[in-house]
Amino acid sequence: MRNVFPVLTVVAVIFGIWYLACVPMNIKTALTEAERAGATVSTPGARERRDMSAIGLALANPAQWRDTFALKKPRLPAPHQVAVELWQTTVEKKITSKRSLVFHGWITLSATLLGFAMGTVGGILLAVGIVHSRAMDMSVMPWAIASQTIPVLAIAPMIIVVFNSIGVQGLIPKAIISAYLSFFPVVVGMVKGLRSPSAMQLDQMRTWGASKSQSFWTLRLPSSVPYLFTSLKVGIAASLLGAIVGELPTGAIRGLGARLLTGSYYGQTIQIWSALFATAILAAGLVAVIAGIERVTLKRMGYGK
Amino acid sequence: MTMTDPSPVISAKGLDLTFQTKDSPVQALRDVNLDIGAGDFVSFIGPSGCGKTTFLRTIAALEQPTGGTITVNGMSPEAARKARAYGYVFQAAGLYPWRTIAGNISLPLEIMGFSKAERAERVEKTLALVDLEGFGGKYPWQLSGGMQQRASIARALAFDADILLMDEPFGALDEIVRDHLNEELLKLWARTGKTIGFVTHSIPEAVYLSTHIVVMSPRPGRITDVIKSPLPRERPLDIRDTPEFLEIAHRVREGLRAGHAYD
Amino acid sequence: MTMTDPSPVISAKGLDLTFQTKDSPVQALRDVNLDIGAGDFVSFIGPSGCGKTTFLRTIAALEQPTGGTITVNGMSPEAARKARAYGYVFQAAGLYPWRTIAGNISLPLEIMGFSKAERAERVEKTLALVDLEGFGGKYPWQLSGGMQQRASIARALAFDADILLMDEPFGALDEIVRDHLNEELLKLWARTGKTIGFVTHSIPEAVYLSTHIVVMSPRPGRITDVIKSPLPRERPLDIRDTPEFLEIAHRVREGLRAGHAYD
Amino acid sequence: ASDADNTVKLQLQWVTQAQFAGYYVALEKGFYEDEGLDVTILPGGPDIAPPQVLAGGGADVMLNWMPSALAAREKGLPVVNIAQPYKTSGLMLTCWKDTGITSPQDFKGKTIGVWFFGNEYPFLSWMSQEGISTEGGADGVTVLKQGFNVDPLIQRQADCISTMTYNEYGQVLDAGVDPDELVTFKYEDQGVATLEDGIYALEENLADPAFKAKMVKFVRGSMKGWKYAEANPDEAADIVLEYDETGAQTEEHQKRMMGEVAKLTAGSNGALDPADYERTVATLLGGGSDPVITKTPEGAYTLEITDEALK
Amino acid sequence: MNLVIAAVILWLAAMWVNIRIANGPADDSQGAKLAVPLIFGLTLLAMWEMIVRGMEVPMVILPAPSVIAARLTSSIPILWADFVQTFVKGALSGYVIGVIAAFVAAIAVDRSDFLRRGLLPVGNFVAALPIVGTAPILVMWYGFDWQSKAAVVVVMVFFPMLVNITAGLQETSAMQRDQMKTWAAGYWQGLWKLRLPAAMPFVFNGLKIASTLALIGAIVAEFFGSPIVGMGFRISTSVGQLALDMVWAEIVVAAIAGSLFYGGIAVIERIVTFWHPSQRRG
Ligand SMILES: Nc1ncnc2c1ncn2[C@@H]1O[C@H](COP(=O)(O)OP(=O)(O)OP(=O)(O)O)[C@@H](O)[C@H]1O
Ligand SMILES: Nc1ncnc2c1ncn2[C@@H]1O[C@H](COP(=O)(O)OP(=O)(O)OP(=O)(O)O)[C@@H](O)[C@H]1O
Ligand SMILES: Cc1ncc(C[n+]2csc(CCO)c2C)c(N)n1
Ligand SMILES: [Mg+2]
Ligand SMILES: [Mg+2]
Repeated sequence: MRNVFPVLTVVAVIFGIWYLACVPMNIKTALTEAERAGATVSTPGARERRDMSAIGLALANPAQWRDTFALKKPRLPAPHQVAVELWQTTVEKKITSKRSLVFHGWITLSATLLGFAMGTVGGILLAVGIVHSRAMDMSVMPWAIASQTIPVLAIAPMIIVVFNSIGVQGLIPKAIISAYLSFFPVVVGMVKGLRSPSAMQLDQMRTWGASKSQSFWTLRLPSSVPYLFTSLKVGIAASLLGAIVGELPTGAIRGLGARLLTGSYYGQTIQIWSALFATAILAAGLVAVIAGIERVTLKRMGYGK
Repeated sequence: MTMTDPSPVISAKGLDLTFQTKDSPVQALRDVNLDIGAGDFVSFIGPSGCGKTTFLRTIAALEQPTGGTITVNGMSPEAARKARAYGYVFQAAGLYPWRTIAGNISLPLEIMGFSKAERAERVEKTLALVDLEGFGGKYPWQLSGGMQQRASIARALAFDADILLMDEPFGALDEIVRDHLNEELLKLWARTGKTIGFVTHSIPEAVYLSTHIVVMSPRPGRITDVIKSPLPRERPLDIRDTPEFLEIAHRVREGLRAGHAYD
Repeated sequence: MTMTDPSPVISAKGLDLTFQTKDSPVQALRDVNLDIGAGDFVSFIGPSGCGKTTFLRTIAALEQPTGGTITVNGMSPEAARKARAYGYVFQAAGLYPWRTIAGNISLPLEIMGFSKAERAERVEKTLALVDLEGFGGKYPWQLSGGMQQRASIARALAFDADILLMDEPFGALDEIVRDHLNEELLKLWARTGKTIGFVTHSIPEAVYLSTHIVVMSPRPGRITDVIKSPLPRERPLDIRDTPEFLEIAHRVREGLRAGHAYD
Repeated sequence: ASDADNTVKLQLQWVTQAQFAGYYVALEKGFYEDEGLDVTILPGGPDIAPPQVLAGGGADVMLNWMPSALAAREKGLPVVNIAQPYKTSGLMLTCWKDTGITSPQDFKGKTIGVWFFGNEYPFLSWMSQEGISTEGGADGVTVLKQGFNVDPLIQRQADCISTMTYNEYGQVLDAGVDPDELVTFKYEDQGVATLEDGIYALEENLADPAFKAKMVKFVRGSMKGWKYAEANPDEAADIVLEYDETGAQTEEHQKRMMGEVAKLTAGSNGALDPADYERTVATLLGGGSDPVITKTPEGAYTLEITDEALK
Repeated sequence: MNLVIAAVILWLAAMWVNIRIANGPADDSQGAKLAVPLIFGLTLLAMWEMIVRGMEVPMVILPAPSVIAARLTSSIPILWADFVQTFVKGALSGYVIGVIAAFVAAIAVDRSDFLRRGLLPVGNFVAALPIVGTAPILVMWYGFDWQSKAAVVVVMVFFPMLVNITAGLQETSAMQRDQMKTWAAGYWQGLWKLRLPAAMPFVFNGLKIASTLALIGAIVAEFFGSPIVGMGFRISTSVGQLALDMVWAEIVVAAIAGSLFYGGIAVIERIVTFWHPSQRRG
């Protein structure tokens, strides 16, 4: 709560800079449009203006400043344009409408959640394997790192096609791409967490004659919970990105990814920006939910005291 | 040391232990011979790194000796552990923050497969033993350091092993609290008659608590002296100001000084 | 305490310090009056949380008193710090692992803008002072705990301040090493004639080292007793077995016990 | 496999828009149903290669540009053109007039946006025909891989960009540009036109008479849809809008697109004209240093389906 | 089918060998540490080859490793040009700019608690913007060449770095900072001599994360417009041409470059943070 005021201040400053930036960013388009509408501008001719300094043009044509905030397809939409679009596509549209961002957000969210669940379960299992088998630890880890250097966007279409060829379509392939991105942070965090009990704690288990599985359930697993949550927060954000990337090669039909893409296909910058913000808001929301669960769980488990 | 008891509870003969490290082998124990009788309170004292912890761990079957023999209750340490012959208390309390005090104490019991009813009964009993009645429902962080360490001792007592091994259990506590816990530990020992192996760095602590003080020399760890205490079993705190006490303390200090190369 | 010296090096009058915390204000020091003369070795002892550290920090201008006055060398603590009036040694050695021992000792000198040549010279000198010749090129983790603590003292000595403030500098070390460092510290004090403020939990340590022992009571921290030591300045280790020593130790223990509630 | 008998999955090569109106109209108007078919239309996108989907079994038929399909054939994926609803090419280069470009020779030293993803071949053969290098420099053109919109032209990052008559060109005009400010070069007019948006199926599937029969029905239904769309452009545009699940299309834009698309499909009854085919193959074989296809393809089209469908 | 069964048998055999090595006497040797992952990787490759051949997976869906290797060796000039364009010009320059910018921002944030509390939450929000959305915008702003790719990389790298550097600068204990005070050190002295060195483990953690992001960012940005050279350009174009062997050749280059980049930073980390307990042994 202490952060509200600083955050608002920073946001206000960003908005200020953003508005200021709109003028030079959009001035050339605005001038061209004004010219077409018959106005006279300081330097006539779009071609002549092409290599001129945008700031210089902006200073020379104060009359067109207002226009830079109201273009239909601006290079940089003004904050209020994005806000209005967000409002119209979330609140004012029925959520079942395909023009509603809530509708598209839900499509993406369902793939995200499924992928997140798959990635988390897979990551935890892999981590358990790595912690308990030295062979797995030595062989899997370097390749898990290498796997993260492969651009998903490049292999996403192949994943979709391969699944297509075995008859799996729709949610699952998207979720798999999303799982591919989220499993890694979970593996790394869980391996750390499962190894976090001190040598002393493990020895203590041995003095009680605990079996491997007893040590796992009563010591390793509870000790790993704080690490797990840290990973989950990274993982859920990665899942969301994965789901969006996964939407591109599925025919960009529905979802925030499709929105972004068709927006960019038709040069609808305002639509892109609002989909972008919707995504970030969704991500922030998901992270906040996990952080909330984290706080409650850790408190109940007695951490952080 | 030679005990009056004919069959010692713990008996080490010619014990050697060498750790294989990357650079070179580290000999932690060399030719250690020691018999501990039933009901003895044996303290181990010696400079840092001399092998006190290693010896205690060998008794508890947490390390494998590389030479010599060691028996606990006449069996191998491994077998003795399976027979739940000892409780082990580490320097830090090491309680699980996600379990209540009662939950912590019942943890080894769960692992050993005690029934629920029996667990509850034993937890109650040991809580009383360490003067923590009524704190079973609290979480570790709600207790002071001294109380936590008492809970940790209770955990090692809960399954009622005959032998209690304690590795610097009070090292992290301040002096006043430590004095108090020393008193409590003595009472507990008197009440239960357990055999106790106790590692410490503090000469007064060793002298105050023990029936026998084992002085060890730096690496490779050997036993340089075993001092049998002439103090009575019943010991008020201010026994520490008596000449007998100071005399033993002096002997221990001399024994320590003998083999000590300052850091 | 009243010193023979007419102008005390450190002088606190009616010192109050209250921390503002979220829940409620915590009064750490109340009405503390103390004069420390040049060349004194003053130990502070008292139960945990009584304000020893806070008082030392106030002298070093790391905390601001909320009432009363404190002067160091006749100036405000802030000004004294700027004038490099003191070296401060914390409980943990706190050496920077990425610097060699020599690099660590020269760090404050770099900060204070000493020339390279002078730094090298002083590092050599202080290394010798704490008996660490030849270890300048080693990294902290390559040294034992006791050697690290000595290096940390060297660091506080390097810029040759008149006052040395030490907050439980040997608290983490084992007793034998501690004894040894106590001896060394006394020698160093004798050689340099510095004024030393020293916080400890150990009664024998306080008695062995100090010219004056300040006993503090639990929160809100007040000074309950200032014991002037009758022991000579020259003190071999076994002075600790003399009746005078035990007598002072007893007085200190009584003073401490008075205000102490066990955990 | 009894219900597999009447299902057809069609892979488009771009997102839902009036470019594919015929298929959506056929679906909506029940023309496929009349043929006893259950058709699913899969929209495409910038990351989808329809031949790959076909190879993976994700679709039964696809739409594709002839060069891309022939290249796939050479890569060992035997796709066969079974119908060609688009008679005329809609591909052109759109340039700013004020750059002084009046003929292809003026491209030298200019920056040109080109679609890749298998659609670059016509451009490359054109340039090699003109003898202009595509490596940049004063005597060559600097080629950009154009993204999915007309920004590079509007922002003047490129002097010319690829446009379709029915789509991107309209977007340029929508951005407020007057047609007089532009110069366009239709590939059709330059003799490098390629056959766009043909219907393709896998050769091995066509060996199966049942599949072939299904294709006949599919082509018949599709052509009915196309002809209906040509006759009722506004209704067709509405139907397309109906099927666009992204909600990103505007009615105005789709209506104009439908109008333009109708001009391109007007000359076709669905049957591929072998003369058009030969011309395209010739263009592609002469593609300069790095031709799209290296040998004359065999069996890359069949008239059997359309012959049967149009009976 | 036989090949598929052979693949399974090979898998079991390789895992048996690995378990033997990993639990054998030489498990800590450099050789074992290299051999085990290598055997694992080679087995995966061999299985891939066998399964693709055994199940006759079409080339246009998944080429066999041998085909990819052949393409890789025969296309080195193209791959090299693409690598220079995407990695050296795009990813590396963006990485350097992003890291420097993050340092500057971290110090600003460090100097002002107000800024920290305001900027970090906003930063987390901005960091969640998906690259597939930001890339087209940045291509529109910065043009088709490597500059826009570098810009995408800057955006991707900046916030993870900022978060790590800020966390690292908080890493010193109150005692260490107090110590600086007792020596009357100023802000910059404290920063240079204490807090930056202490932050290095965190900084390198960030640098490692950012290294994998950088190359991916540069490649993905090329999907949204590029000159006709570059790894992303080649991948997207080759998919359209069904030249899947080329696609995989680029992916292999990306994975090798990414891993080497990561490994290189890990090596520098070992040198710079030699003092950190996690680096000391081994
Ligand atoms: N697992 C191990 N591997 C290698 N060397 C070890 C291991 N455990 C202990 N050592 C070494 O064996 C020697 C004895 O160690 P031990 O812990 O028993 O000493 P200690 O007397 O308990 O010391 P302290 O008083 O510091 O606790 C030391 O030199 C130590 O470094
Ligand atoms: N920054 C702070 N904010 C709030 N309370 C503090 C702060 N620093 C110390 N205190 C409180 O002031 C009191 C005195 O603390 P101080 O650290 O001086 O005790 P101490 O005598 O040094 O104890 P110890 O022997 O445990 O080191 C304690 O109750 C402590 O909780
Ligand atoms: C990645 C990619 N780039 C370009 C095309 C070419 N293309 C074929 S039809 C069409 C729609 C025109 O409005 C476009 C752009 C493609 N298919 N995929
Ligand atoms: Mg030990
Ligand atoms: Mg203190």
